[in-house]
Amino acid sequence: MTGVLEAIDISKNYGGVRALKDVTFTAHQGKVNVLVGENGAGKSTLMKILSGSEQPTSGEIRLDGEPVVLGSPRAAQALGIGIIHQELSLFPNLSIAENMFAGRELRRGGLFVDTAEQRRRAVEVLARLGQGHLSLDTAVGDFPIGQQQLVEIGRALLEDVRVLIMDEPTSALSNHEVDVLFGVMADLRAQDVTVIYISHKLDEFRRIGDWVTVFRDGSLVAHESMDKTDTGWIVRQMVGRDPDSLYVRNSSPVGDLLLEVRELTAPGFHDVSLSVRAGEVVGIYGLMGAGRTELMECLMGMRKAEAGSVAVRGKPETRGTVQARMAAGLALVPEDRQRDGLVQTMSVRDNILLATVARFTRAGLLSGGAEQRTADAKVRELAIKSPGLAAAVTSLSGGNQQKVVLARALLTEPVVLLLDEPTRGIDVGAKSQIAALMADLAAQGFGVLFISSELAEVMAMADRVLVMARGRITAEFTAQNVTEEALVTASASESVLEGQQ
Amino acid sequence: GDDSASSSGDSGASAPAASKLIVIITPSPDNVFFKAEQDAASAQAKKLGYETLVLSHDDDPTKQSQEIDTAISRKAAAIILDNAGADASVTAIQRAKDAGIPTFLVDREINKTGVAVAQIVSNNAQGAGLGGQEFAKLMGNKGEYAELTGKPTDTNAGVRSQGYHGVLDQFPDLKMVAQQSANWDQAEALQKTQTILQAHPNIKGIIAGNDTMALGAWAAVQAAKKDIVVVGFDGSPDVVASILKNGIKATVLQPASKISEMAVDQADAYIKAGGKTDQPEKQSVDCVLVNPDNAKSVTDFAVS
Amino acid sequence: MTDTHVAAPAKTAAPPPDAPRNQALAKAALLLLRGRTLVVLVLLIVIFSAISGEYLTQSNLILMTKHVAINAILAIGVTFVILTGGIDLSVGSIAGLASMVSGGLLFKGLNFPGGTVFFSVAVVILIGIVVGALVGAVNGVLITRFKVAPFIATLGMLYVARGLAQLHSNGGTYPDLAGTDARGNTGFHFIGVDSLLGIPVAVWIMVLVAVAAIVVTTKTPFGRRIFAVGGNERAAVLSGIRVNRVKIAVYVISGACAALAGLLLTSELGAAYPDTATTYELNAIAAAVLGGTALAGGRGTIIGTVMGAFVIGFLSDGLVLVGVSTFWQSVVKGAVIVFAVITEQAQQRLQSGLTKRTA
Amino acid sequence: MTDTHVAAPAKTAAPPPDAPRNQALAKAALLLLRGRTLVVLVLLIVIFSAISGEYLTQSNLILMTKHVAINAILAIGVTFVILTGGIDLSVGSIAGLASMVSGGLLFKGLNFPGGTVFFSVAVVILIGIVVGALVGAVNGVLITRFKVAPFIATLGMLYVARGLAQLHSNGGTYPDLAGTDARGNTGFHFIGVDSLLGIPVAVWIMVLVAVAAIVVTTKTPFGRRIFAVGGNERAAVLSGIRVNRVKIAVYVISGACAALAGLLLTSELGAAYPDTATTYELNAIAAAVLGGTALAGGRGTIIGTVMGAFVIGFLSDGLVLVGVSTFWQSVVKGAVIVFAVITEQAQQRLQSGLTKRTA
Ligand SMILES: Nc1ncnc2c1ncn2[C@@H]1O[C@H](COP(=O)(O)OP(=O)(O)OP(=O)(O)O)[C@@H](O)[C@H]1O
Ligand SMILES: Nc1ncnc2c1ncn2[C@@H]1O[C@H](COP(=O)(O)OP(=O)(O)OP(=O)(O)O)[C@@H](O)[C@H]1O
Ligand SMILES: O[C@@H]1[C@H](O)[C@H](O)CO[C@H]1O
Ligand SMILES: [Mg+2]
Ligand SMILES: [Mg+2]
Repeated sequence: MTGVLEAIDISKNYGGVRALKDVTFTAHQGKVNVLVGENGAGKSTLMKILSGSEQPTSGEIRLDGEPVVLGSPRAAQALGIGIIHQELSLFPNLSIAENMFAGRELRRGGLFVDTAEQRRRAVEVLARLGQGHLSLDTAVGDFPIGQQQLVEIGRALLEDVRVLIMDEPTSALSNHEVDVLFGVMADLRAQDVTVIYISHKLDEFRRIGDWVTVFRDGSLVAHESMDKTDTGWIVRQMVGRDPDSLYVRNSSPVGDLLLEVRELTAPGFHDVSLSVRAGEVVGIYGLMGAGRTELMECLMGMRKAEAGSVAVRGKPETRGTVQARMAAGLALVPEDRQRDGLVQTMSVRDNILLATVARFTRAGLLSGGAEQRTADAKVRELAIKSPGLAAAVTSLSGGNQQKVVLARALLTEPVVLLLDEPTRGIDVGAKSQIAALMADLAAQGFGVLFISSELAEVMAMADRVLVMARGRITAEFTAQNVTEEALVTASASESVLEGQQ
Repeated sequence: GDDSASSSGDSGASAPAASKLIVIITPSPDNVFFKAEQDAASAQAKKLGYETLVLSHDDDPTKQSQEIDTAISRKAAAIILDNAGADASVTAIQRAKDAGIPTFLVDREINKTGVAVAQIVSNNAQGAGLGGQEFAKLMGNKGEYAELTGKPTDTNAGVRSQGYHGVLDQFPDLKMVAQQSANWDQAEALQKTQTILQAHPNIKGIIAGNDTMALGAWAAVQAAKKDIVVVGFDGSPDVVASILKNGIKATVLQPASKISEMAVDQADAYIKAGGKTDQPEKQSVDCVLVNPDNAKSVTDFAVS
Repeated sequence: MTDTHVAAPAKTAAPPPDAPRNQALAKAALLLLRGRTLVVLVLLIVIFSAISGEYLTQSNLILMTKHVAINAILAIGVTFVILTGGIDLSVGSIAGLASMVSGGLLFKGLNFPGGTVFFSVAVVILIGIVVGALVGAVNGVLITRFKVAPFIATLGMLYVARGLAQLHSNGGTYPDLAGTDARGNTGFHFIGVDSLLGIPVAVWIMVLVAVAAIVVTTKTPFGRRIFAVGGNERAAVLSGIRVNRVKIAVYVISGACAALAGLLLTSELGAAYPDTATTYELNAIAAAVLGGTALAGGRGTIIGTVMGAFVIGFLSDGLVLVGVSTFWQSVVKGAVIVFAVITEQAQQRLQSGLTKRTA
Repeated sequence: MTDTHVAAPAKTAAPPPDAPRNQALAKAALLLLRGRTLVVLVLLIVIFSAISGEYLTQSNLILMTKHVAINAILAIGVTFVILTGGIDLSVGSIAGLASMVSGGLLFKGLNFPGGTVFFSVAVVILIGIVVGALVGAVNGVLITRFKVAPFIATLGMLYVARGLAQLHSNGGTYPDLAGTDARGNTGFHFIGVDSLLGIPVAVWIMVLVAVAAIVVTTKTPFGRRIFAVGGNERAAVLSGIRVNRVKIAVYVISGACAALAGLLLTSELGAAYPDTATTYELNAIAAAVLGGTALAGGRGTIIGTVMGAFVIGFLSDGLVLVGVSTFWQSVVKGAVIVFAVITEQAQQRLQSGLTKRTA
């Protein structure tokens, strides 16, 4: 089989960090080439090089066997290489069509933008992704993150590409949308388009991938035809150990009532009642747009409730500010770490300590030693991979950035930890750590309330699963009686009901 | 000319025991009046064998204060100053005095005596009287008029306004319908006059506290295609030219160049006499009315 | 496990039943937001005409609009820059420099060893605008090529261009720009003083500039890219947009607009002096922001900017017209600028109720 | 099953072998970046002292530093605001207003029906600073509570405070602030005119303000929060930071610093006039940005700002001292401001080579 796009002996250094070490990688023509590896393994870096937005420190890129220089995204585009970046690269102020055609607008009379045609093609491609209903006049920044991701995918599909790189395109998508996307990928494959697909979702990519390539610590450690592998093999290649402990189930005894929510209503959700007990891990499953994020943000005091009550450790918390909720014992790890989690201009250390910085003072002044020790301890505890506490937080890989936000939340000494999609964009190794951590916390007497859009994950990790749909809780299951079918049905049922009203 | 930078090369290297530097500080030379002041002072100083450093404070007393500090640092022999504020300039001039540097004020007074060696100004009250009388005559002693006043921090603005009103208020049929400060600025005078003309379409005359404002007012009058008497103050070449073209009707000439030259001459005498002067501190030079009758004989702030 | 839910969620993806109403509301709110400046403007007009009968006369409206024209043209140029997330503090100085260059050409011609040439008014105006565009290009190059922050690059240019304007005449004024028939350079008063069909030429020019700017920003690929660069520069790079070119272009446009505004002012005054348009940059930026242009870039409209210029101009003139003292003028002007934007608060609440996620 | 991960990740947590070298390099680059303003400053001093023997004399250095003090104090206040991602255009006007309020109290006391009270100089200074802080608080409230963009809120305040300053004396100057023994209000010249240990009191005050500001920004939780708010406001909210309070506080600090600067200026001049410190805001912001403070917020240092103020001040004074004409001063000042920042380009390249992801 001929390889259409090849990376030969590619290395990439960021100062002293060697993100890629002599990687030789082949993307097979007309196949779906899956890339997996732990956070920070170098997957995105290689993709940036293959799409012209980063230059390799050494090595060569070949297209159809010919060496090519991909000096800019433009140059790569001209050669038919398209990419969907891991971190969304949309224009929040522009509409869908404007986003999709930014930089390559369709013209009318040579001079003006052909708005009508752009909208027509945008609808067309959205329909292909099952999103034909999206408003074309809304600024993209106003859409939930999942739909933004679909817009980004749509943008890549508009181009006539020979190679399409997709760097974790499904991290914010619901199962249904993933299925639609996989349909699209199959089409592309049929048209002889080479797809490079990065994902952390093992069960997902096994369905679509033809080849699988595993990265570890900047090196390519395995490259195999998908049908010659199984999940266990992949995980072993990734983490270098056996995968049996992928998800850790909490088994601690359930204790006191820690969080009690009654008939809470705010824009995005209605009449939500739920409770979390000490030692309990509660999952909220639902489809994109079900209102789970709004619920979490309201619990944390970031949104005003219109009705209902929240009690922590039996005490009603009525002030409803972030400070009050934090003091009461809640802490939130948000779903969009770039937007809500990290202070990009700060170091790893300062990000970790941000919420609790007032604790590290002597006579009103910060004590660097205490700060350093605390941050260092957290970095070790959560195994955060970073060039150092003083490094910019943005120099960490996505998964490690997520852990920084988690570390900050943990330092506030919450009794109930609210985790919004805590495993989004996180590799299996880190996932298992987070699952273990949640179990660990529960064992220590914390309550954990987490959101997940992954069936397998929510079923494996939660003691109890709530299902949200259209802003309401539509079902509740225990670990014993939950099934995938039941979850899926519950996540859709309410909308069917309301659709009839 | 390019005299303003003339001293840069040779001055610093060997600060001469007896300094030959005269520092000339005025408002922005945007206004030809100050330009004439600068040029005349500089030329006269050079004629007498001095180096010059010409600076402009843009009517900012703080900038002026810092420039005076620099004059002190440079151990200037004397400062010729058209100041940035009658009250806000006193301390800085005192500082120069304490450092042994005499200041000779031109054009604008300060509100303190015994600080500067001389305050040589035109007789603004007398000049405004002339301007007021001519304006009243041009108006036929009746009708609506507007007044544009200068920068409120400049005593000349107040003195001239008072001088105008000392005359104009005697005529019951002369009615001032608007009074606005245009801060000595041409563009501001233009726009404010235009708006005033909107509010008071029957205005027959505009009396301005100086010539740049008169020019701005005149541009507005022309644009409105109205027949309105405009009178200024300064005797600047541009206004004189306008008078000759039957535009602006009159102005009051201040002998700017002469005052500058006087100041430099007195500074020279003071330096040579080892810090003594035989002139009184306050000196005022009478102004001359300029109208079509004598406009031809006016050049460069002087009637020949 | 996959088949079970394939059908059902497709329905969930359908818009919620209240979406259309929601959207209509959002649109109304947005309209109100855009109309906000208009509301303030109408308010001003109502108040001032209640105080003075002269305010709402045709001739005064025309005059005020003429006064607005200069700031509006400056502000339109600045809007281009702000839309990309930049700022241009040098527009006042550029106006001054263009004024001096053109004024000098009219007053004393172009001197070179061996003679003096005079250009026709049209050529002089063109040269003035080209000078503005060139200075803008320097701004753009400093910002893109030398990575100087726009605030600093244009602040530096504020001083440099003003200094050059002063050097041009050694501080003096070019007092007479009428030109002579012999030199073939009469007629400079046309753009700043004359009228066409009862409307000042300056107003026509403002209208032309505004229409052109609206077309460019809303109808051309270049316009889209301006918004893209301001909305997310990194994404713009990744989309293959030549970000540097777009940026240089907006500073060139801003410089050219500034020069044009300077020339109108000069023509109106009939004299060119180096301090022309000093501190006008603040009014221009204020007009843009008042009109809803976000300083962070990516959001704004030309029409909003023009409205903003009208608010500032109609207010200043109104205060003079009704005879408010200079000091109170300052206080009232500041208060109105803030008030005009405070009305945003109510609308933002409205809006945030609808689409909370908007940054 | 929990034990599995406790050990393993601990290994990953160990820093990669080449991290220390990397860090050392990054630190060196950062130091250079911070030192950039220093380099420019040293360059200025070298050049000017080569031209004029008077430049590097002790007395001139002290004098220049005194001139720097006022802008430095303004700029320090503004830096607080900019670090949160805001801007304060009103500092010049606040300085003017504080000057008039304090000047008025010294000159004519506080008049009320039934009498006049005079306060001691210390109280008068305090009142001036409180006035500045209050105006800053109004800015802060407009920005947080009424959601007015900082640029607009403080631009409005620029006009309002200036107008109030003018109204305070109806445009006039308070000419004599010496006070009398009978009134117990002598000694105002202390802060702006006098020296302690051969160093002007104004310079001591600048040093105090700078040290306090450095401690607050780098050593207190409040300082950390300022950076967080400027770096990512949403993340700050989620971390339990009362963003509005932080913002109001920085505008209060900026207002108080502006007032202090205004009082120093007034003391130095010995008179209070309403136009005190007009347009000083630009120089203050320029000093901050020159010193490496990012206008987007989240990045910057007080020491950088002070350096920036030194560059601007030493440059202006140097140009006057060596006798450069006013017009060329303007050109050179602008060019140096830009040049000082251009040196950043080389360093940014260096830095980006080290840590590309840093925004
Ligand atoms: N601009 C940069 N500067 C410094 N280090 C960088 C930069 N970009 C990436 N790195 C480092 O390079 C390594 C690889 O990062 P990369 O983003 O390619 O990982 P990844 O495999 O895509 O991880 P994830 O699954 O979390 O997305 C990481 O250690 C990261 O910290
Ligand atoms: N500001 C807002 N005003 C009105 N409706 C909103 C607002 N923000 C979000 N919504 C709507 O609220 C619902 C919940 O969206 P949200 O993205 O929080 O759900 P989610 O369950 O967290 O999904 P995801 O998996 O994408 O995080 C959606 O219908 C969304 O469009
Ligand atoms: O006397 C001068 C002139 O009249 C000038 O036009 C303005 O400033 C005044 O002080
Ligand atoms: Mg990645
Ligand atoms: Mg969510």
